[in-house]
Amino acid sequence: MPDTVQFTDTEFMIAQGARLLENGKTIFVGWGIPQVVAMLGQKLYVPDLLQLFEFGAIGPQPVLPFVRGTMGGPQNVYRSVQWSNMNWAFAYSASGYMDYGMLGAAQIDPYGNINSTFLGGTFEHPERRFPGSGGGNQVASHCWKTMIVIKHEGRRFVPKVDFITSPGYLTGPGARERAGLPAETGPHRVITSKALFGFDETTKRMKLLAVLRGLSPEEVVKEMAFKPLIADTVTEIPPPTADELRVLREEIDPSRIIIGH
Amino acid sequence: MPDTVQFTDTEFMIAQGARLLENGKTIFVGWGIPQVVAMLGQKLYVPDLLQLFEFGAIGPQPVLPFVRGTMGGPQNVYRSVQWSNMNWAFAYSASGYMDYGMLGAAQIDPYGNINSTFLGGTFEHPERRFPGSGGGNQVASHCWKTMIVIKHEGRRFVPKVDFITSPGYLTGPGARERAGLPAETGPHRVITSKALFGFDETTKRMKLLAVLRGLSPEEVVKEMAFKPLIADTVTEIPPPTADELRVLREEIDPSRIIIGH
Amino acid sequence: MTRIRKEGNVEYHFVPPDDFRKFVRDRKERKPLSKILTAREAVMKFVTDGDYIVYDFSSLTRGPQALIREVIRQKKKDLWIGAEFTLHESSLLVGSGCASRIDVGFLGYGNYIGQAVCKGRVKAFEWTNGGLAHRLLAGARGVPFLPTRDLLGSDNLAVSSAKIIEDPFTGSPVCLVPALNPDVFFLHVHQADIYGNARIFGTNLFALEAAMASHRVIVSAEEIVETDEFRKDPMRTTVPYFLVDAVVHTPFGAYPGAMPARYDIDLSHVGRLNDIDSDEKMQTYLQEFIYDVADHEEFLDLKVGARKMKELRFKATIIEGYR
Amino acid sequence: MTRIRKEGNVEYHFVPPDDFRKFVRDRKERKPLSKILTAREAVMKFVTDGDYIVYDFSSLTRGPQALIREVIRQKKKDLWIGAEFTLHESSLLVGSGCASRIDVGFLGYGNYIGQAVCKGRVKAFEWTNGGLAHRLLAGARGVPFLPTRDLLGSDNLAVSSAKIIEDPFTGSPVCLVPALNPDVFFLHVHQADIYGNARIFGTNLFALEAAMASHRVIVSAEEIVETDEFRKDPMRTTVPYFLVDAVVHTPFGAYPGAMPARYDIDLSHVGRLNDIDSDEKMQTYLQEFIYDVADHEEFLDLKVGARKMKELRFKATIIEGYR
Repeated sequence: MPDTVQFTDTEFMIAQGARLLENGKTIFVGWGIPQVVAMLGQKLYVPDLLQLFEFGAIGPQPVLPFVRGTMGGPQNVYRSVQWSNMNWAFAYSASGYMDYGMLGAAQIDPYGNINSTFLGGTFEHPERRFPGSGGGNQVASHCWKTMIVIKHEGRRFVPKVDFITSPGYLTGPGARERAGLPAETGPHRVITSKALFGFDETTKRMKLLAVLRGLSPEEVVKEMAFKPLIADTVTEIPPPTADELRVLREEIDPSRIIIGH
Repeated sequence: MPDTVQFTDTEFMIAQGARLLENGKTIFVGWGIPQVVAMLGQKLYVPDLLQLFEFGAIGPQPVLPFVRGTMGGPQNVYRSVQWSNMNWAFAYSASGYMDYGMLGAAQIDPYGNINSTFLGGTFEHPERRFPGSGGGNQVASHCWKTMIVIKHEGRRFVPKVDFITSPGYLTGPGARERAGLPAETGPHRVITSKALFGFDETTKRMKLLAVLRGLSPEEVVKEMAFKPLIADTVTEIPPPTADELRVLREEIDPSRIIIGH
Repeated sequence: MTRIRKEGNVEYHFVPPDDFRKFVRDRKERKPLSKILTAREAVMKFVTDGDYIVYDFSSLTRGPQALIREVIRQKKKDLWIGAEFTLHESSLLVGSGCASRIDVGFLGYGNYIGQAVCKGRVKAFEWTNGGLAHRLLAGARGVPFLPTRDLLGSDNLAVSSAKIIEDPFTGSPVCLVPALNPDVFFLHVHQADIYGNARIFGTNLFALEAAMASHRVIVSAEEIVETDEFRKDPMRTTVPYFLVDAVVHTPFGAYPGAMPARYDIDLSHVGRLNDIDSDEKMQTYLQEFIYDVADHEEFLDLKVGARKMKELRFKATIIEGYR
Repeated sequence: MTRIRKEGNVEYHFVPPDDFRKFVRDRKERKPLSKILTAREAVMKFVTDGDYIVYDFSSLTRGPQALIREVIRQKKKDLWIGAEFTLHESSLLVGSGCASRIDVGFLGYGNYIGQAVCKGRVKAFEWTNGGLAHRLLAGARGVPFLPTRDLLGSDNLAVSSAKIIEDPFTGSPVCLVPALNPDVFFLHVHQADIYGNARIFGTNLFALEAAMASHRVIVSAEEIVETDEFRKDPMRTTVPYFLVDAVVHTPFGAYPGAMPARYDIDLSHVGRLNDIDSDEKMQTYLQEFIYDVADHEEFLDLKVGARKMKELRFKATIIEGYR
């Protein structure tokens, strides 16, 4: 029975993400897990996904296996349709050519605002400091639909993030537009190790759409520090398929640097 | 005797211009006569002059003879150090890398303001219409020292140009800076078919520096519609040398498209 | 409101960044589908009366001359030209009655076009070459304007719609030019694939800027090559496929201009263009070289000929750098 | 004054465009003179305590790692880093006491650098990768700022010095980031000539922008080639010679990172860097790999070795696109 197959949280997030990609669309890919999501998706589901990286690789067909630390290296940018630079990469997203963006996050709030800068204390004297925006702010600002991949740990889902590194819906409906951000953009999906969230059309608040098969909505929601909305029908997400796991473990990440053990 | 050699007005302007170029400096070259000036200079006097063209050729070593109409063509951009585009070309000048700019003009005033847009009537209903700025406005705005090559015809030297296409010193000392143009830039020399002008340090008004051998300052000035300042010592400019004429006529422009007959 | 020290106050073509973005979202194809069309089909499909058009390089070098002739053949009306570095294109487009407004740039070359302005046949606005290049870069970068340190102090400002504000970082006046998002961009390239990946060898004016900034991009190409050619050498890609709407295979598409490393300029035909100084001569030219032929291929057969094409190819001996 | 809706109010590095222009006029060499220096000479001559520095790409791919080690060896002080896309560079520069301020970008990779911020060892400002790229483009274009449609609505604004104004064309809020004109830019390239013409194969972050925008540009190059190589293929030139102040011939200059198509990343050495999570480990690393060797060549002999270099070269089998 496939459900008895063991898989890691990360493997599930990646598989979920890969299934959500749309063929023949463009995606601005952030560092780390999003890279692997795009690779798995391109391999199994969306051959005509156009990946774009902030360091100027447009449409690469990355060489597998994925080697950690080669963002920008020959394997990662292999067979791109264009090699360019960062200002051009962000021009593509700013002028509307990027359908999706995919980012990680340390912390997220009900409006999909992302913190990847610091936790606890103040900006000047934080308790924990992360790398900051990188290009995440641009991705979350410019792309039509931003997807966020985040571990389903309660402390990561907070009523108010310590710092808005990359904008979600800010304080609610209309706030992005009032801030001057491009119209009709914003967070689209939050992909966790237990569930999938969207955002309510009207309130722009995070809404539980689906849970990993075997979990209940209550189990998923209880550990979050804010209560998300719950869809009328919460669907079930199948665990990683044998195919997904084989490609992930054998072709993409055989040394399990990203997917873990 | 070399002085009895016949030469055209254009040949004299070109030879004069070529002698004024500075080796090991950079020059933003406008269309037409300035191109030929730079070629002659590079051939005879300033081998390490770096030419830059608005269409993105940086440091070409043009193929001779000069063929009319190939601005941007293979002869014109031959062996550049970089091929780029217009936004980058103007970035080089805007950020201060262009020592000189060289432009033609239809009309000029005592402050070196250039008109290449129209003569007579109004902007909407001109009597004669010229091509307009091209990149001249940028060259005259950005380059440290602008040199203007213009036929010595009275009607071209007017107290006030019909239209400021490319800025000289505008209304006088400090006006460029007040307008927001880069500091310490402006017209440097006006090269005509009879004389050479500079600009007075204090008043920023055009000043006669030198005349073609055989002419008097009075002869040169009398046909101008404004009275330029006259340098304490007006020097003499030798006519085109045999070498200059040979290179111009045999190597650069054998069909005499630019230099005329 | 931002305090504006001075501003031009004439018509200008401006599409708010959000509107352009929505067009890109909804109407630009990201799938690698074949976009091969004839010039006739491409111009019919993507050029509409009233459109704002731009093109890269000039009638003498790598200009999209076949596409421009097709626009004239189809008698498009009321076009607005972004004439950066333009030579004969503006004369032909105005002389044929296709264009009624020109953003200058460089108005054009030859005896006809200046007279057309004097006669009020066409309305001119003065943005300068650099101003148009900056405007396209703003359009490509998805921002409403770019600041520049030119146009300042000149009379172009009053007959464009640039604005001068105080730079909030230094307090000095700085010029803002609005983004330009043309309706259509014509680009003639050395090589393209069927999806629209395109590359130019040599310099360009604003090829990538205009391709990103324009609603529709029509590429005409001397050669159609495999996509692999692009993926093997991605630094050479000028424009990636998802910016492009139509690919027209157009050998000798820059004629009578030169295509660097492919064929030389036809100076005798250019002489014909230069000689046009009256409406009569203009109409004669248009009739003979554009209206009287069905398309670019017939033009090459009847008006250029294999011998002339061979001669022009023969002269294009400088290939260094163009591959 | 231009009305500002919102602005950050922390220190930022800003050189008024006119001041940068004067530096370029007076102190940048246009003559093609040999600029070959050793890394030691170049860093001694062109890097001063307190300088603002930027570098292209990362410690894992085509970063100027030999130059950064030389900066550390010379114990420069109070540097301000423009950390766009930075990985281990910031840890080493902060851990060695060289850097005291970081414009983030991406703060860096590994366990050390976040702790350094928490301990107040280094002051961070948040511009984001895109913000720094835009700032360098402004610096290169000789304008005081560029507008962007990001940073808006986020908390980065308060801890940078971006400003929000109303766009005078649309009335919407738009973010302005000030130009960045660094003191020094380090760039590691595949090939350079002795005058400073330089080319990269592959993508880059902001190579040309930063070279134009920086007061001093130090290029380290895997190979020194004839100027003819550039003139024969001018489309491949990343940076022309007159922007460059020093050329350092530096084979394996990106080590332990990869140089695409030349050598692969040394993952074991990178592991050493990743393991640094305390000042003790930092000092041990710095002592062993930087202070204890006289220069990059001694580093290669004593700390890398011919066998390892051969192995890393062996692994760099993807050359398509990199020539």
